[in-house]
Amino acid sequence: MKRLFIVAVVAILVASMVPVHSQGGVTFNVGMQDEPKTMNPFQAQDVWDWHVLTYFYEGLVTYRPIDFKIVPNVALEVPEVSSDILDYTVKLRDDVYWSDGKPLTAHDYALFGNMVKEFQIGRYLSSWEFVETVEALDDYTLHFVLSECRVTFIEGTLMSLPIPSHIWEPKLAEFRAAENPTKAVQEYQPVEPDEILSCGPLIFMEWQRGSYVKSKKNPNYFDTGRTHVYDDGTQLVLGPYFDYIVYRIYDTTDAAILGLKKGEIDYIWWAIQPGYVSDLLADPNVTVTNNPENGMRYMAFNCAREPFSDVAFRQAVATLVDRDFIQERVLQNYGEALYSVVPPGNRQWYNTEVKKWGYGQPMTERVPEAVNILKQTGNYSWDVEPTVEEGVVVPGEGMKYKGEYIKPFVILTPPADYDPLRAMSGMLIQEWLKQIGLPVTAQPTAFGTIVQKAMGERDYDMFVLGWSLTIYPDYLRDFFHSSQIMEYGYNIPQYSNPEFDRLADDLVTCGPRGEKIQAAFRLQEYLANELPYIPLFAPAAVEAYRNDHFSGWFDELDGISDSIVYIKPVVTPEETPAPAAEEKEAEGDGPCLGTLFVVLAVIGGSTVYLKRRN
Amino acid sequence: MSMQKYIVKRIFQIFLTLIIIMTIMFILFRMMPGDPTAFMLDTRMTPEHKAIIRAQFGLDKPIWYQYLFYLRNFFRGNFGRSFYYARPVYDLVKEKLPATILLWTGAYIISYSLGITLGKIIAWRRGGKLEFGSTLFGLFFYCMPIFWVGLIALWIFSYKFGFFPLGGLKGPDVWSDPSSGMLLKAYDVLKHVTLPLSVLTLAFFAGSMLVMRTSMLETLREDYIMTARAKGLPEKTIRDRHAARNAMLPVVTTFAIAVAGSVGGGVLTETTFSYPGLGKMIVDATLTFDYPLAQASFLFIALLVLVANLVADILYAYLDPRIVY
Amino acid sequence: MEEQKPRTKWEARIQQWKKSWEMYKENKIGLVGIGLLVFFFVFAVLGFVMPHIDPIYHPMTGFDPFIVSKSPPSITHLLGTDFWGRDIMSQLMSGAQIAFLIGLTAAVVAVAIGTTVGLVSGYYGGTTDTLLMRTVDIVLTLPFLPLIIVVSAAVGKQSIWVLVLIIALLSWGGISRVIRSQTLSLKQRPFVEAARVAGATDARIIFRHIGPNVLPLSFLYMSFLVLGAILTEAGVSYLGLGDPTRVSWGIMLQWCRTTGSTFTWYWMLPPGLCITLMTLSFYLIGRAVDEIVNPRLRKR
Amino acid sequence: MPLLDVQDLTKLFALKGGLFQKQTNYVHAVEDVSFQIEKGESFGLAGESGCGKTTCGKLLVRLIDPTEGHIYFKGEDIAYLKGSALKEFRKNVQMIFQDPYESLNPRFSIMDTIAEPLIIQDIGTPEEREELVANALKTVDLNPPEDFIFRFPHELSGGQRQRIAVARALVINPEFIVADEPMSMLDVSIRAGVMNLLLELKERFNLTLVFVTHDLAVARYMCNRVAIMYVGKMVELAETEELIGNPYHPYTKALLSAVPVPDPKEKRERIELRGRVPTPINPAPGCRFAPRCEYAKDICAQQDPVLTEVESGHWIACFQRG
Repeated sequence: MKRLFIVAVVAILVASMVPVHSQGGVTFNVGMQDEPKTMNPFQAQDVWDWHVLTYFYEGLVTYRPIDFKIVPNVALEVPEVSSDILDYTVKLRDDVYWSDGKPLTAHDYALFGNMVKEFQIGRYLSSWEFVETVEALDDYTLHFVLSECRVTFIEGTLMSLPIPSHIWEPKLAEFRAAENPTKAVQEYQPVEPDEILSCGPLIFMEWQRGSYVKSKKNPNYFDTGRTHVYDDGTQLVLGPYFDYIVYRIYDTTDAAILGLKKGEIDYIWWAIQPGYVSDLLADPNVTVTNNPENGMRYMAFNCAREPFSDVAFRQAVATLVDRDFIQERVLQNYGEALYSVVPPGNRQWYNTEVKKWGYGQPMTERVPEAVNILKQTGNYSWDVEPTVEEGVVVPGEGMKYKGEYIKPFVILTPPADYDPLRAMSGMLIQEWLKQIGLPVTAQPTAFGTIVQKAMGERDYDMFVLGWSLTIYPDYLRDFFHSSQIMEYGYNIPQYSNPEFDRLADDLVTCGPRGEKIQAAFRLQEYLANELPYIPLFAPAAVEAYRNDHFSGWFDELDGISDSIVYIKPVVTPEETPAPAAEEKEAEGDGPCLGTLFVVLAVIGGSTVYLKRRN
Repeated sequence: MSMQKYIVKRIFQIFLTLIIIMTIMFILFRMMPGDPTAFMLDTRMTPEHKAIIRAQFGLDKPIWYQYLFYLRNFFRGNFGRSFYYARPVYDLVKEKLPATILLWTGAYIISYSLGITLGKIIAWRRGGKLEFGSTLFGLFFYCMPIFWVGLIALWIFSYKFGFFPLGGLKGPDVWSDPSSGMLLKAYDVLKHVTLPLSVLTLAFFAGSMLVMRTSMLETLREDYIMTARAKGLPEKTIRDRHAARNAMLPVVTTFAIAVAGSVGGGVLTETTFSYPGLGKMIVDATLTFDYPLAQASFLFIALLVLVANLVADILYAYLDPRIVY
Repeated sequence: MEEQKPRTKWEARIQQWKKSWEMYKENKIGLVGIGLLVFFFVFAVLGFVMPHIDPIYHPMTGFDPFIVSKSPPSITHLLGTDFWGRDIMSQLMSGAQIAFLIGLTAAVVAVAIGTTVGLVSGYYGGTTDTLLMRTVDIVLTLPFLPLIIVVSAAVGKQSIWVLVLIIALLSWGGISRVIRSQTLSLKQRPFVEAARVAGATDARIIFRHIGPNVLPLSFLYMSFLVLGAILTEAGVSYLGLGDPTRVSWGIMLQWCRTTGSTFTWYWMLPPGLCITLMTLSFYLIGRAVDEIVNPRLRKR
Repeated sequence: MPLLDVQDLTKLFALKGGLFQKQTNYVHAVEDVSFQIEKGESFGLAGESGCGKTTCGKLLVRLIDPTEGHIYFKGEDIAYLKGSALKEFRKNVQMIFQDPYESLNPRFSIMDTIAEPLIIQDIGTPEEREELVANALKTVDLNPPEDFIFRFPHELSGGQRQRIAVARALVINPEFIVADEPMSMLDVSIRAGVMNLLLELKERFNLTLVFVTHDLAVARYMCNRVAIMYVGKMVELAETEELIGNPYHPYTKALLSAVPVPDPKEKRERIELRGRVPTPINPAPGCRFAPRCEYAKDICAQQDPVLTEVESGHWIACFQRG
């Protein structure tokens, strides 16, 4: 027995020393934290799916990188929109082809829109529900008739993806015949390269479930070489400049970080925790970037319950929540204290002038101010009023609202594993609110439970969650419009203000951008004063890449991932040994011999062992 | 009762236990307050659209209907569709099961052989340095949190020395190359599995070693050992043929009990090493509220445990000819 | 060795304890275990004292005003600080408290359930026995950690007591089997019959006569259960299903991981080492007790 | 009125069958046993091991429940008592067990052990109980009581333990005691001491003693009357001297021939029993002894002999004489 083990251990150790060969051509390796779930664009929902799929489809119009200006893509130009025009015709380029050589046509876009509407694909419906009809007048002309002109016509509908109609059309009959057509569409699982066509910069090659996905450069990509010129003189020239991209799965950030340092991957495609930064900075081959995310973390009140329904109460709480402390300590300055619902990273839309409760004040000033706000209403009283004595806050006791003691209430926070920052913030807020005598506890709760209680049952006092946001802040309407007060509606705090509603409705209809920005600013002011949400912080996307393999990364809102099709290899392809086949053969021998050795050793060892036994 | 009859009876018991576990699972998961649609939140999705999605997953049906549906599907070998992957759970389990079996059974076989061998030796040479050393070594790993050992191992062997890959089961370089032969692929898997397998083995072997030691010490007091010695048989023969074989019985018994408790080590190991097995899948599925997937992975883990129990019982009968069923 | 004859009940008990201790003292491994345990106990008690010396030593809210991010060992922070500038040593002390709390509570509850089930099952026999033992069979084949993961997620609330309860409810199976077989042999013993002749009720026989006689065995299993509970809590917390409002060693490792500090040695090594040593101490104690309770294991 | 009047006492033990086995088998441990015991009497139950004598003794103290029959204690049927009535009855009876190493709870101090009946019957305050326990210890010649009261059984010798067992039996002043071979596990040297103690106490407290033994010599020394049992049945019952001097039943004769005789001059024929002891599981009808009886007739295999009084006070169950 023992001999067998020694042989096996030696064999494994020897095997581990044998190098693995690499493939010819320039490969860009990215690390992903989870595998893609599907290659079906109707089902694809998480970021890992889209990290792969996003390079296969080209919208009619698109945001250009960095400043998010809307530019034409497959469409020849961006249509002018106005709230009183409901009929639009869009002309398409005629030089775009699918990876199987078939041309990309207006039918491919129309089919997508019509399928979304016919099969009720929930995640795309909001971009298509106001579209009465969409049809291809000819191969390169699309015609839309709208029931109402919304901003999402351009920043949603026209950014929708095309699907190869010669692949999908023959399947329609089968989908329609299914018991549940919507499900049938979503359950279709393409896995082979001839089912997953691309008209974008990359072409799908293979998918080894649980391990990696591989795509290659599209040699016929219509947009290669496109140049964006910016006001500050920088230029971006569209690639891609690598031959292959391999999406490798690393379940933990630790493994990915090590992979990056070892050179297994060139880029970790998710925001890493700031704790890794100091370690990474020590490695000269690794660069760490820090960009604002278009997202926000907030604490919501249940405005249908007392005393949370009281604006003064919410203002007092906002005064007590030391967002500077959160930024400095909890976020370690990776991220920004937030006072408006629109994050500062979304520069065009962010109102810098909103009221910043308690900004820059120490706790010894915040407490008296909060007490002051509350006392002005005449509704609040204390058994022991909170005071500040010799620079130390003496917490209040027995706080009353309208003559009755405030009942203990709970802040639901996500668990540490989901987001340690929010869990930590919740705990700090609990301590701060206790300073004025509020009987509050922070309760870490499973994410699903919070959503169910907050969005479904509306059974909560306060909770801490977050949103990932869009560039156009139409969410200002969704989150706070009184029409969204319903089960699973988005107005979770149940905030209701007719004036706000009117202004918010205005925000989502088509019109000149300047007017819309003004409306968004007004809405942000309303929210900063009435505080259905207390915005806590805007997180940062801290990312890391290897600077010795590819260069040309650029920063923008939400991180550097848009750079992928713009980055250039640092080592030119000529420098790597060219004849790939030869090298493969030479290196291929090593592992084969190693394996052979292992097998022989194991067989030999077992024979010796068995002989001994007998 | 004949052996076959016994096995049939045990399989029936396994089946019954599974149904009970399934029912518990169902109740548990329906009690779970989370809503799978929560993970498809999209700032631009309206409540009506969410309702459509809920209906698609059958979440709008009454609970008894969902239960019957669930049982019916189970008997048809259909475990439903994963919310998160939107694929049949059966396919997902089928993908992950071989990896898990490779890792877990590998670790059990190696650690138990190692434990039994060492236990035998240290009991035979009681009080030696080997006993002290291996007991201390084994106990340390036995008491260490396995994920912590895993992280340290990952750091030293994968990162510092680069002996092994950092995670996963298949390396893209080998598997994406059509010219890679079977041997090369096998070798690649071996490289990936070595580190998690070693960590799991280290965590497991102390248990079997100590039980073997105790049981061996007891066996060595039996009269037939004295008889064997009196006959002048060689020491090794007495140790291996006479004592060890009998001393192995309690090890097998404790294996049956320990296996249910020790799969946790497997789950944590898989998670630490990003090993694409059932253990990692159950953690991921639970954290994403993927009811069908978490249920199925749990059921399959339970099934693995039950089968391991059955194997232990059969092994017991094989080792102890006195047992008549 | 004829010792003083005890004159009161308490003297008698103390004498019994002393004798057991004499026996225990012979066992070197057991002494190491006790030593470690005492160390952790003192450590845990210190944890209550530290925040009163200086609030920066509060494990949860002790943000050092001068240290804003993780820092290696220094004079004020002997083991360094965590990501948010809190003292790691104080957190380890708090972790020791939690480990004792979880380990002992879960073990006591599990031992209580297991012993009671074993006693009742063994004493009454018949259908009760069959039902209980089939339940035990199922409990024993439930994969432990996966079920805890699933259950604690199902419960939704992440509280340490929920975790303790789940651990306890899933780990009594083994004990009840052992206690049942002991009870089966004990209930045949004439002292039980003698009690019955005197009119003792079933409850009295179970809890006064049989119970105390199986107790050493229960204690033995308890030490292994404590070990299991501590390791389980660490694992569950590490996976992110623990209670983040209390600083346990598992939560420390979870913080260490989720803030991206896995390879920060002064933060990552101590909690793991503490878990190892504390579980080891319980294991060693259990082993020592085992050698005393099972005379078969004593040295030749 | 006799203190104890036993009528047709029967105890069957069900044997566990398989789950799907319809028929249940019974062990006929004690079957249709009847006898009376007068107050102050010392009554012996004798027979080979497995004959049901211990079961019978346990039935008398209601340690186990009878299947059929009646036990009249002072005229009251106690065979089927339950709850508080049974507890009340337990004040009057005690049992002393065979093995003093097993009959004392190793976790109980001597105080706990002896005081237990008092606690259960709720007699006296804790102080009074300590007094009673000390007295009981004195009664069984364990002096001074303080040396013993807080010790544990494993610190005592076998003889001392059996005395403790006796003390426990006596502490609530029972009217009758069943002693189940209390000497068999003791060294021969201390047996006499315990026997004499029992006899002495019986006289002193006017106890009624049921003495279960396999040893007729012991029975002769201890008992006024002896009943012989064979495979659950009572075969002969008489005054001790009468039974030994003038046995009627073939089984008794065989049994007596095996008893060593103190006087070597007295010659006695040794009767060898042939054949197997019949199993008590679902026994065949007829006399249980018939298969081994050299006098067996046809009727013996068909009909059960009834215990009949053949001479004054001498009962046998045999067709030879009956």
